[in-house]
Amino acid sequence: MTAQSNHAAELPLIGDFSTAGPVLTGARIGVVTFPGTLDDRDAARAVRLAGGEAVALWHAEPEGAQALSGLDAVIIPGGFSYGDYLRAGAIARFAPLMDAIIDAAGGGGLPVLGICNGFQILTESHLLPGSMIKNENLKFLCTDQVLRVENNTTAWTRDFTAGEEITVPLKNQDGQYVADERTLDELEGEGRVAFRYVGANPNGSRRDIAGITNAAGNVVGLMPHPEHAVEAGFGPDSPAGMRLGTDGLGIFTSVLASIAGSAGHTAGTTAGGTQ
Amino acid sequence: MPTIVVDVMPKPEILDPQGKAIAGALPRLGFTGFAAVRQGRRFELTVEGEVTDEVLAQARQAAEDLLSNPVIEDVVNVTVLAEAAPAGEPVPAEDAEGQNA
Amino acid sequence: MPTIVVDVMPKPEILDPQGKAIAGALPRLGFTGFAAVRQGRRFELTVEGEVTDEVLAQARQAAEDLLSNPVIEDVVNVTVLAEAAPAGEPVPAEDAEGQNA
Amino acid sequence: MTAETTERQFNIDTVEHAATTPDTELPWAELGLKRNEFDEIVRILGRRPTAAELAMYSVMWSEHCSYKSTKVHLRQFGDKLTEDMKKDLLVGIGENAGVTDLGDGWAVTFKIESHNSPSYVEPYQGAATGIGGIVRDIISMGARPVAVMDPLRFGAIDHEDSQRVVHGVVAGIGGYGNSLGLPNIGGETVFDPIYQGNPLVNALAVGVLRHEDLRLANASGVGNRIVLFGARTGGDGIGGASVLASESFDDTKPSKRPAVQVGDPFAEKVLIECCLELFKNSLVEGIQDLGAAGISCATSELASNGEGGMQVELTDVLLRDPTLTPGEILMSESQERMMAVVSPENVAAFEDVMATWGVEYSWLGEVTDTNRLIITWDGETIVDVDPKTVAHDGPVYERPYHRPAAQDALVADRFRDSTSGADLPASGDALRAAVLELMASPNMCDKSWITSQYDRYVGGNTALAAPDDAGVVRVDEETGLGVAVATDANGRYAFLDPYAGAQLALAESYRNVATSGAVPMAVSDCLNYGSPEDPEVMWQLAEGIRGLSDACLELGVPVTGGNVSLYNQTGSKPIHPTPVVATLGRFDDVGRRTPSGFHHEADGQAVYLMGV
Ligand SMILES: Nc1ncnc2c1ncn2[C@@H]1O[C@H](COP(=O)(O)OP(=O)(O)O)[C@@H](O)[C@H]1O
Repeated sequence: MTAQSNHAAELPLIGDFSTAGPVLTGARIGVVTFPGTLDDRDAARAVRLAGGEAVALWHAEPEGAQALSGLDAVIIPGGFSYGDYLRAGAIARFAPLMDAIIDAAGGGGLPVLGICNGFQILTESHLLPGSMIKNENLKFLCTDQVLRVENNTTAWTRDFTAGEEITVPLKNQDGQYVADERTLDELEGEGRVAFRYVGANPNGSRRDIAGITNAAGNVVGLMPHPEHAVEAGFGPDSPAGMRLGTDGLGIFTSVLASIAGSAGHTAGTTAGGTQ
Repeated sequence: MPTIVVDVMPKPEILDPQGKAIAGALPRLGFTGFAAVRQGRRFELTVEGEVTDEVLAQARQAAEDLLSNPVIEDVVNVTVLAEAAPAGEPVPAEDAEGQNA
Repeated sequence: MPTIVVDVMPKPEILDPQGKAIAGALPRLGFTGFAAVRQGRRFELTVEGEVTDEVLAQARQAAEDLLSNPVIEDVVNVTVLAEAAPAGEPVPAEDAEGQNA
Repeated sequence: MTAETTERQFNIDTVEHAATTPDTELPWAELGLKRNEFDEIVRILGRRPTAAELAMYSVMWSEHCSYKSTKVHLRQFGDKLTEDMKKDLLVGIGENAGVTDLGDGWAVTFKIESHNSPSYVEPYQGAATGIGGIVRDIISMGARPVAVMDPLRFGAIDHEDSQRVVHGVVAGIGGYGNSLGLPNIGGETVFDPIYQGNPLVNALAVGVLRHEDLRLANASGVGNRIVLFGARTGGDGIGGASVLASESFDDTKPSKRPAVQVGDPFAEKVLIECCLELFKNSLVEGIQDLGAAGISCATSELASNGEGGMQVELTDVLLRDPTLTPGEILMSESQERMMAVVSPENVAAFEDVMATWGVEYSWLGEVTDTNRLIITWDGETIVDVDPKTVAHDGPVYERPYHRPAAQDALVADRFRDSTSGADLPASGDALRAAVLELMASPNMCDKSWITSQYDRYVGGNTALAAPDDAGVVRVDEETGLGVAVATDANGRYAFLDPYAGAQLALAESYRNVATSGAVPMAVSDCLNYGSPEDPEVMWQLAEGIRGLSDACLELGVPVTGGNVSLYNQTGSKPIHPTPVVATLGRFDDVGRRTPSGFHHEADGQAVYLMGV
């Protein structure tokens, strides 16, 4: 993960993904890889397709803060970090890099997105409230899922309209979002439900919650996979045609817009000092 | 209501990937006193009424037939939980339990 | 080598889909004596050397920090397992354990 | 990373000891060897084998590893090859998996394998480790695995045992494949009572590589080091060989040896990334996955494919179960392990990669110029063999076969002549009812209750998956270069006519690949049959191989690898012959793939039926 690719051309399946791709905004977005992470290449591709530059982050970076310096946002992608053994996200949460991410994300700092396993890691880290338990029917479920964007003011959702319905793949076994009633009321009261499932609730999540944000709107977690709906031909079915759905791209363009809209690329400073 | 506890563990000779992953994580968190970890399952069966011999026998049978997979797991305990702490109260860990063996 | 057992159960107010599925299956198999089932986890930590207070304290801390998620789970037991049966021997389920409570 | 312990006390049966105790009774029959096979081993060695040697020969000369009943027939796949069929073949049959050139410096490798009987015993773990095993075959070629498929055959859907098997198998395939990050791009699900006691769980994996990353399983270069890495070795899969628990063969100490292997998909995912980093930095000279026959297979195949010999110290193997004896260590089928050959100057870099990924490893020995495979236990020689006699020169049988006497009656038994055939639907209503009945049959109805448990999105390169006729994955994002794969078989056709049935299986998978828009290039097959010792089954098998090889020649696609699964029978009742055929095709640009099924975009467009 750390070595540079020898191949000049972009090789999406073999080699390093961090250097290739058009960079439109100059924004640099870190994509974290834990042992067992699966969707890191996909998240990096989504960042590139949105116009940003993806930077590979290894979970064991000894100098976490330094690894984050110069980055404008971080994505914790999906997969089965540490096999999802014990509890999904439970072991990954203790990676040295996570401490730095928790620090940098605090107080409305670094934009952080957790997708699926990444969301689970964010709840285990208490950056986001609640937790995930097994799907109601106990089975892994892979399906094209309609979501409603409930909050379009976060760093990761501003390119959507409020109430917009989008289709992105959902795929997980531990996707049932739970929290105590007080927390749920609070989330709803403060408008911190970012995404809700539309149609039949696929996994039993409380109040159809698919994704939430922290109070500052910089940390967002969701179970479905927007990075799998960014490229026509490889996404979910859409009204335009089979596998043509690209609704997920808005998540990644949103953060680029947020970064461009904020005072320059300052995340490095919040993450522990400019180098 | 009384509760019967059924404990199921992976057979010792069978690989336990979960236990292995936990054993790997403990020292990274500074817990260095442990040589190995195995993860099993604990079931709490709530009994309607009294724990008769018949009910206990049912629990034992259910442990073998449904709650464990005899190919890879052993039922290591079927015991009646003394009724006391209101359900959900974490039980103080101080009092050691006299575990069967 | 001595073993410390850590038991973790889902909080009572948290839905337990696995327990629910088992509770649904039991009557279909003729086990009708049970009103509810909850499924938790049992960890067996093997201790290298003696179970000192320090090691027990480590186990308690690990139970809180890593082995359970306080949002959805309770640690219901941290106990030392009496050393006896040779590793791998399924322990007879007959002898009831005096469980703390 | 040193040996865990060398203090284990066994009654070690050394070569020296064997030479001086020729009359020791050995449990060769219990280990599955025939008298003539044991005599052959004694002849080869010029003495009785040691316990460890007996363990090695017995697993390597098994039907599963040696193909002793099918070798004489499988040759046809190599014989019926034209120059044209060979032109894109970088690696043909014989290696862990065949490799086909895709152009632009890319190559693809794919293979299908069975994990049938383990999946009946323990459906979840059996199916899971089936995926794990085939994926390691793909890695060992130097490739990154990019997709899996799972052709399945179960008994009757309403049989009391089917719930256990079906749900266990599907969950196991999903549980392992999903955790590896490999999209499941297709498969088959067939219910038929003939498979009740013998479900078929076949697993296919596809991998892609740059030409320069191609690796083969051979140990060359005297002085190069041998390393075992990945999971520790436990007693997995040697339950049947518990006679080895005491290697002295004089007492019978009770042994607990799991007959089933438990998979650790997380360990395998880490192993994949770790191997890819080794390949990228050219740190291994040769590599072999450990599957059936474990270290026996890896050492003897690496050594016999190389040019010299190999020396290995067995006490250096990292163990999960310290009570294992040398013979058991050699036979263990513990999952998620690989063996590699590393030149001395790369040892430090190799160790760095292991450290990055947190993978355990131990150095076992080195390549020698002796032409012998020598395995020691704490310095004492317990195996001293010509590795070719273990890996390649196993017994070969020309088993007798004949067309079943009942075959004519079977073929003559036409549905139209039967009582139910007498009232074929005549009216519109009856036809409608018949169509509904057909569509509701478990074999025709929607399979999404299975495919929704599999991740088809991971990787972001899946262009087609369920419910399409073929799975399609992109290989190169720049050009859109990609591959299509479809697997098919029809056991009932093959039962009626084993020759034509195998051909039809190929024809169907070839068509499925072609209709997706790809150009078929290569074939892999998994031949699931009953006992080869039954001459009627042997006939089905011989006819199946003859049929498939003829059809491949006709269509101009080479068989690049596969697997034979025999003894799929309950008592004397074999399954229907089930040659599962996978065809792989190439796309210049997966953007041109054609989904199956109608989409509303297509409103108003014409529908044509093509062919005969
Ligand atoms: N066990 C399985 N694993 C993965 N995909 C499967 C499996 N069974 C069926 N499928 C997929 O479901 C779809 C429909 O299967 P099937 O009904 O057998 O179609 P067909 O009759 O066209 O072969 C196909 O895309 C096939 O690949």
